[in-house]
Amino acid sequence: ANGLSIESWRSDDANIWSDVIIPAFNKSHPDTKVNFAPTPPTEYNSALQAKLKAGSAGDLITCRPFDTALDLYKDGHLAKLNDLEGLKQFSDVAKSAWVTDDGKDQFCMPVASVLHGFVYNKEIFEELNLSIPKTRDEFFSTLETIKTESRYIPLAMGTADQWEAATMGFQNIGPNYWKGEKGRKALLTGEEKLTDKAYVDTWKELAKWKPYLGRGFEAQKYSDSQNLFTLGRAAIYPAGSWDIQTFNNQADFEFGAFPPPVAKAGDTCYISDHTDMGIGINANSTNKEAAKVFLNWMASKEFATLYANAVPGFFPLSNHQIDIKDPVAQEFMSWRQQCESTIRNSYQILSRGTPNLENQLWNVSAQVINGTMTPEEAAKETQDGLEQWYKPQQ
Amino acid sequence: MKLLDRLMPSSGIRQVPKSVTIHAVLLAYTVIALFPIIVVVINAFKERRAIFRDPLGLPDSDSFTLVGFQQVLLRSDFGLYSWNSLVVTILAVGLVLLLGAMAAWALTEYKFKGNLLITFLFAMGIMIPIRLGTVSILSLMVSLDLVNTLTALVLVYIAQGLPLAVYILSEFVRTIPKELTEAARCDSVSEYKIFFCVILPLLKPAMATVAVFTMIPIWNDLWFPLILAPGEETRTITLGVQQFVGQYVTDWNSVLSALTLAIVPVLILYTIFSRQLIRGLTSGAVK
Amino acid sequence: MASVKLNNIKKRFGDVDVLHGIDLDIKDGEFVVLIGESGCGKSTLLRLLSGLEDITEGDLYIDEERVNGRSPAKRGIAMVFQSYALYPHMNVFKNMAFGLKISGKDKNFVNNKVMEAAKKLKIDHLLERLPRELSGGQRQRVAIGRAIVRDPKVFLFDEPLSNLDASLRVQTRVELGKLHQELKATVVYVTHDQVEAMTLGDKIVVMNKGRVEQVGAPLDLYHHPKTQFVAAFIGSPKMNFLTAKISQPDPDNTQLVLESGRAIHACVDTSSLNKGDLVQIGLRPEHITLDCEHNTVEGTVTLIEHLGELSYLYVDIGQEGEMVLKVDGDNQHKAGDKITFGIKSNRLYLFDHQGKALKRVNAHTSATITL
Amino acid sequence: MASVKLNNIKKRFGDVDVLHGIDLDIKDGEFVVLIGESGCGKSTLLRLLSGLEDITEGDLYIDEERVNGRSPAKRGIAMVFQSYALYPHMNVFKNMAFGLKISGKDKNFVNNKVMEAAKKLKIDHLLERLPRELSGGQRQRVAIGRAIVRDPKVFLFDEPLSNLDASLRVQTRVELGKLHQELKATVVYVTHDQVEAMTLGDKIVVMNKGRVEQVGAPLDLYHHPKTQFVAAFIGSPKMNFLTAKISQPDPDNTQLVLESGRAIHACVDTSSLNKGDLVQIGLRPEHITLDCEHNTVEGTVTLIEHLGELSYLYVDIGQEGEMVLKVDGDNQHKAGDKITFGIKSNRLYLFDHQGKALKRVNAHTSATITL
Amino acid sequence: MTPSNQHDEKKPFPWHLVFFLGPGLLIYVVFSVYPLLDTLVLSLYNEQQGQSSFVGLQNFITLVTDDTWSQAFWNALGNNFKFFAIHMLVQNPIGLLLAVLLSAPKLRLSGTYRTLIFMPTMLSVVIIGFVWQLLLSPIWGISEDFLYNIGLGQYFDAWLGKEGSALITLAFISVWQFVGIPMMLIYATLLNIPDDIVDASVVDGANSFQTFWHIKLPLILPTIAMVSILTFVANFNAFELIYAVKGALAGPNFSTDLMGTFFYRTFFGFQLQQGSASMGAAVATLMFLIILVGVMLFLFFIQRRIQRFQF
Ligand SMILES: Nc1ncnc2c1ncn2[C@@H]1O[C@H](COP(=O)(O)OP(=O)(O)OP(=O)(O)O)[C@@H](O)[C@H]1O
Ligand SMILES: Nc1ncnc2c1ncn2[C@@H]1O[C@H](COP(=O)(O)OP(=O)(O)OP(=O)(O)O)[C@@H](O)[C@H]1O
Ligand SMILES: [Mg+2]
Ligand SMILES: [Mg+2]
Repeated sequence: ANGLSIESWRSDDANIWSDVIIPAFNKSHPDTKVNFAPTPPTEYNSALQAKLKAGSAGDLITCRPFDTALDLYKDGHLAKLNDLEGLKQFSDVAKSAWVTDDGKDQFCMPVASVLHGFVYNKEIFEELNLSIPKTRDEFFSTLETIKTESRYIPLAMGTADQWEAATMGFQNIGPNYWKGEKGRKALLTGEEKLTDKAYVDTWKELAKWKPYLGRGFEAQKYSDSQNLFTLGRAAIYPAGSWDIQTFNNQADFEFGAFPPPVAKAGDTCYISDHTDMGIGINANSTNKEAAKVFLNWMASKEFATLYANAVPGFFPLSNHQIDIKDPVAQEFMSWRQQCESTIRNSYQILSRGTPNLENQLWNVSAQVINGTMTPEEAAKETQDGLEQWYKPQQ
Repeated sequence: MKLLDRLMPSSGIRQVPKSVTIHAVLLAYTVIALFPIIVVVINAFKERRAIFRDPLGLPDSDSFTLVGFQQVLLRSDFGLYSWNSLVVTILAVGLVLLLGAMAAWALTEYKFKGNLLITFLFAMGIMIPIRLGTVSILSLMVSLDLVNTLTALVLVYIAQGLPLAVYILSEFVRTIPKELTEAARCDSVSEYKIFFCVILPLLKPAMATVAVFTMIPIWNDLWFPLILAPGEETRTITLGVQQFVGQYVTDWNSVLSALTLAIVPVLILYTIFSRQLIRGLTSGAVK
Repeated sequence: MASVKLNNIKKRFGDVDVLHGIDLDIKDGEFVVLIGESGCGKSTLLRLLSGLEDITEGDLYIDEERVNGRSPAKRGIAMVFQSYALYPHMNVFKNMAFGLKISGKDKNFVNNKVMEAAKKLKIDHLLERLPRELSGGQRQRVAIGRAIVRDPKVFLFDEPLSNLDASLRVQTRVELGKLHQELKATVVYVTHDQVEAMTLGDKIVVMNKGRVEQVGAPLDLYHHPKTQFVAAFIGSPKMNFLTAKISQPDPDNTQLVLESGRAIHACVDTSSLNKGDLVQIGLRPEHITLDCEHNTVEGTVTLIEHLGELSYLYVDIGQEGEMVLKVDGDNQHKAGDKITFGIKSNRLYLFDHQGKALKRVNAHTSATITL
Repeated sequence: MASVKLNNIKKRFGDVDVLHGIDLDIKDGEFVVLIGESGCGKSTLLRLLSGLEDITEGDLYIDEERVNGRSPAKRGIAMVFQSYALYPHMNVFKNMAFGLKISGKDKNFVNNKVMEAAKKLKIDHLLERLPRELSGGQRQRVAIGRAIVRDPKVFLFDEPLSNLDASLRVQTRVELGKLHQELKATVVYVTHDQVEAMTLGDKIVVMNKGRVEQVGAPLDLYHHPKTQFVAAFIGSPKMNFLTAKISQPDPDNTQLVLESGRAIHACVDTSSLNKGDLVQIGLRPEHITLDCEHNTVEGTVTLIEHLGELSYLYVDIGQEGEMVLKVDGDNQHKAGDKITFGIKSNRLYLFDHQGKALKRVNAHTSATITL
Repeated sequence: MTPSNQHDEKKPFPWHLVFFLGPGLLIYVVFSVYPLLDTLVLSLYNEQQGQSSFVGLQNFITLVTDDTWSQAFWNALGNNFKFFAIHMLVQNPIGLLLAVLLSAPKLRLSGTYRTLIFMPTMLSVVIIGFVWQLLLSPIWGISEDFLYNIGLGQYFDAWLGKEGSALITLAFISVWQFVGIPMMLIYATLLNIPDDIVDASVVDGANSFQTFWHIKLPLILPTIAMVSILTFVANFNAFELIYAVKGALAGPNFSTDLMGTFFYRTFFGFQLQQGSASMGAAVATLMFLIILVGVMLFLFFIQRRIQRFQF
């Protein structure tokens, strides 16, 4: 068969693939028919797993970072990519999310990462005469001002979808507490525990968000948060860089972004720059050669430029120098220079056992914000969970 | 008393309050049942800001817009999805009815070894959701090379719908007077013709009942389309809407329009069957 | 048309013996009526004949051929059910034509056949109607029509009139009788109703608990019941029974004494019995006279039913219970009246303790009514 | 017990007039039977009396009180339905006790009442059974028992026997008659069956298409039907009707001519009619003699039905159609025989073109059978 | 047929049975029975990295004893019973009430009511879930305004988001959707009660309520029993609504987790959690057993005592 089919959870990007990326690829490779077949993110893992088991999955598989993909590789669903030409375009850090624990085998090629930070409504800030908060104190006084001096919701976030609390909350502001990669690695080696001050403090800050959230935030879903912000009813939005695209489409006001505030002015800042997306080849694909050709093309500067500008907020991981036109995306991108990058701390290895740390983080972070759990309890619960199965932490 | 009677020659008047109460309660519940659906439909025709400003207001000249529907029809192949759903649903329901009626007939009319076992086997199917066997089903479909075909869906839906169909139809077959088949047998009618010319036409009302009860879960199923036929060409409307909603979750015009569009075919199918449904129910099947 | 012969036919459902060995000869063209109480096995026997049920033991011959295992379709029979069993979704024409069509008959042939039968049954104007649009009597005729068109050798009827109301029943009964005369078909006809049995049957088979109690021509059964069961079954109102003791057995003039002590003479041969043996006196309501003679009994009228030209008197005769008398329509008795009535010695029946009829001597067998 | 008076009662269902103004007086303790063809409004009338249906127009008095709008419970009536309408989930005792319990009667009182009624109806051994464990006749008695315990002023029966088989029907009919004599209750009784009507009713109301056709004592209706409808309705087999033309109107000896040209004399006053007017001759099967006199008619026997003590002859008399004759049981005629029979001038009825009976002169009204 | 009747004609092979039963049975066995059995068998194995080994009942023991698993399991089971209880206490009584009202004699428009009230049952959870989230959303404020207008404004809360109320709210949404089914089934049974019986009780002096309580209710008990079983089976299989509204993690804090969502997470995994086919199969097997035991208990204790009545 001459066709290639791509499994992905990026259903939002379907149009971009079909209208921009695939035609670009076909310009140089007119014979290969490529089909982008996304599944919504919530069903992606289960559907993909079922399809792989049954042998009905596509030729190219979009990889979640770390263990989810690693397990697929271990189960023999992903092909080894060690000798793929295009991999040379990526740094080891970028590739680290998709290598085996011993560092020998590469099974997915990095595609993009996402950054966290806060997006704000410039018009509201102007109206209230606010400036961008640099420190936590400034951040909370800004929130307080918005709350007392206007009818806007200071912070657009809900806990109904749980992951919002963990990803846009905990993983967003946390790196400043646990010092990015340093803290993350220490957790892996067992030197630090989740009950340590850095983590408890992260949750403490999250707990302090509660008064600034909208009414009924417990039932507020991710899309509600987005809507609150784009409809101009909320001033600040704890964001993932991928939101830029949605906001560009829907907000009729100008918005900007700032990185998670630090404790004191001048402190080193840490940002979550998460290697979110890779792509690999289905081990059972009947069209591996074409798949490799496609991957190599995806490692090219042409793809990186196309992709970064078509989907602002997804930042290419390859070493090519590219221009990003979107101002907000540029802003996000610029933090890479100012701050230290790290990835989400629960992704590598730590979510390998039962109970699952990532799921636990979702649950406890939401509860901490809801006020149904104290930061200490949250820390203890997650730490207990880890200790149940993770040797270095026992 | 006498005076009263004379004043109210038709004593029906006195029963009016009772029927008023009944209508009031039914009307109230009807409103509860329809309100959410109506909210969806009216807001599908409103601008995004109007949806938020006045969610219960009817669209007026300012807020009226069809942009949602345009988006839906432009960005997803609703026609194809509907067609797929229709094909799958009609084929599956039709075959469930036919095969179910045949099995129900055989199980109730003929005594043979294994009758009880098979009846029991079907009864179990009512209790266990077929979804628990998803992985095996999927690998089966792969080995049959049926993945991403509507055939796969149809087959699974038949397996899913048969147990209840056999159960309900068996009850119905029992209510058909034995004399009818005996008369036919005396008339030298073959067993096949007895079933197709005599029994099947008599099962019509029951079939409508089964059709509705089988159709609802099939039409609305998300699971198997997702697993067995997620491809663009074989996507069903429910899956299409679900993905559309997932994709454009913040674009409420489009979402509400998609939902509205998804309601329409169900309503059409239901109105076709509803009269038969109540006839089937009242002729004594599901007691 | 064909003869039917049953040779010691038995039927068992699981452990239950329903028919205990039925022997029966039905001649070509004969109209045989099966009667008996509910549950005595009439329908079962019919179903064995039709082949809808398997025969447990014994041989069944239709037209001299043994047909035991043969399927209903191949026996050349047609059956009319109590409920008519019309196909509710087919109109009258299709109902009648169904069997013929199925057997692949030529369309013209089918049409002609159906039209002919429909005309005969006067339902040719109803051919387009569905069964539910027909009255009971019309449905009944369609059911018969469906049987006729197939030219069966034997017609089987299972209580075909019992769903009709009284007046329609009478009318349809008459039509059935005429139809049989016309078709000269062999008919086996099950009924509960003794009037039907008496009026339609060339031969009546009285069944009792899975056995044949008596076979005979209608009037034969009326006049010469072999058992008390048959005597009670044939005749309306039912024969009255009184328990009596033989005070003097005799070959032609037995002397009996009722429980009340009253003596009765009977022209019955009781020479096989002994003095003191208990017997049942059987006495038809129409054979009791109000002009007192000898052999009289007294009683009190408890109820009188006027039917127009005649009336029924219900008379309490004390210890022996109640008797029914059929009397003239202008009889003026009232409830509470004391009356005396006579029993003609040559009009009464005696049954021994097994219910067997004792031989009557000089019995009055003509049916003249002797009111 | 109570009297019931209906004063120009009308009933309309939507646009359909079902009852066109019924006047009726029912005396205390009277047993009134409503008969008439299916759909003539019998059940509707009963339901108006019971209060289950509203009266459209007119007045209904029970015991002199106007009860038009009153609820069924407060009318002091009890109704026995054709289907018995026993509560299938209650045993016999509970079925009978339900009405009393509902009205909050003392437990002991209820028990006594039910036991008493059950004994009277001989169902006291069945009290624990559920309706479906009862035979038809037993169900029937439970239904009656349920009515009795409530000591109603008026009993309403809607075809209570029509679901029973023939022999049980006769038996239950007799019991009903006795029960009425015992309870002396006012009863309104609907039936199709004229034997029931004749035997049970003190008074029979013949209804026809929502109107009362004639009210009278049973024998009165038999002997003096006011209309052809009533004449045809009462008597079994049905009265024979022949169309004739008046050749000589006369106050007491009318001369008629049949279509076949045969002349007939009738002792009927036809002075109001003219020569040449068409009339219907009515002739009961039991009033036709086979000993030829004057006034004879010839015909061919088409069918003979033997019922034991008597037989029915069906005779084709040519143009005028078919007549039924009730003859002696030992009559030896066969189908195909030509016979001649006589019509007694004083035994026949004449009906004018509206179906009204013409006055008979010297009519023989006693019910002696003249075979 | 007895052996003595040797010359009886032989019964042919029952080809018609094969014809009537064959196709349905084949499809059913291949695509339902076999996969399900396969799943049940799988629950006795441990599957890791493509290797599977027989472990007997170990998976079940883990499921009910091991802390990490059992907490989730018992929580889901408990929630499921709550979910079921709400359906029994709310859905079926409302269904009954509506059915009784609909079957009132000579009621005009009853067909229209029936059709309209049945409508939500026809809609997919995608629609239902979305609509109710919108209606109950504090952001949109429809419910809040409504409660405010009838003077109950202070009772409004983000019901779907609170641990204490989320499950109940979802149960009510489910009730709203499926009330049509008990209504239809009970309505049909009520129509089958002969008018005569109701008339008889009216003549016996019973008022509407007494007639309902003493006559109609006992007669529709078998249907209510059947509806209960259907509700039980459906509730213990419930998945879609929770999944559509709350996702597979069934938040907040698993307060809306049902056996169905628990099974889904276990079997297919979620986010970073890997699915385990064998543990999933164990959950499925337990679900099946619970349903089976429930149905059996029901048949044994309740159904036996309820009689069906022929009218
Ligand atoms: N399939 C069967 N299994 C067991 N017993 C049966 C079966 N069919 C009939 N019987 C029994 O056989 C006996 C005779 O039944 P049958 O129907 O022949 O009676 P019947 O004379 O036709 O009665 P009726 O006049 O009520 O129709 C009854 O006791 C009945 O219970
Ligand atoms: N609820 C109703 N609505 C409209 N028409 C009705 C209604 N009830 C009865 N009728 C009509 O009224 C007429 C009389 O009906 P009714 O039941 O009183 O007849 P009936 O004399 O009892 O007949 P049957 O002997 O068949 O029981 C019939 O034509 C019937 O169709
Ligand atoms: Mg029978
Ligand atoms: Mg009636």
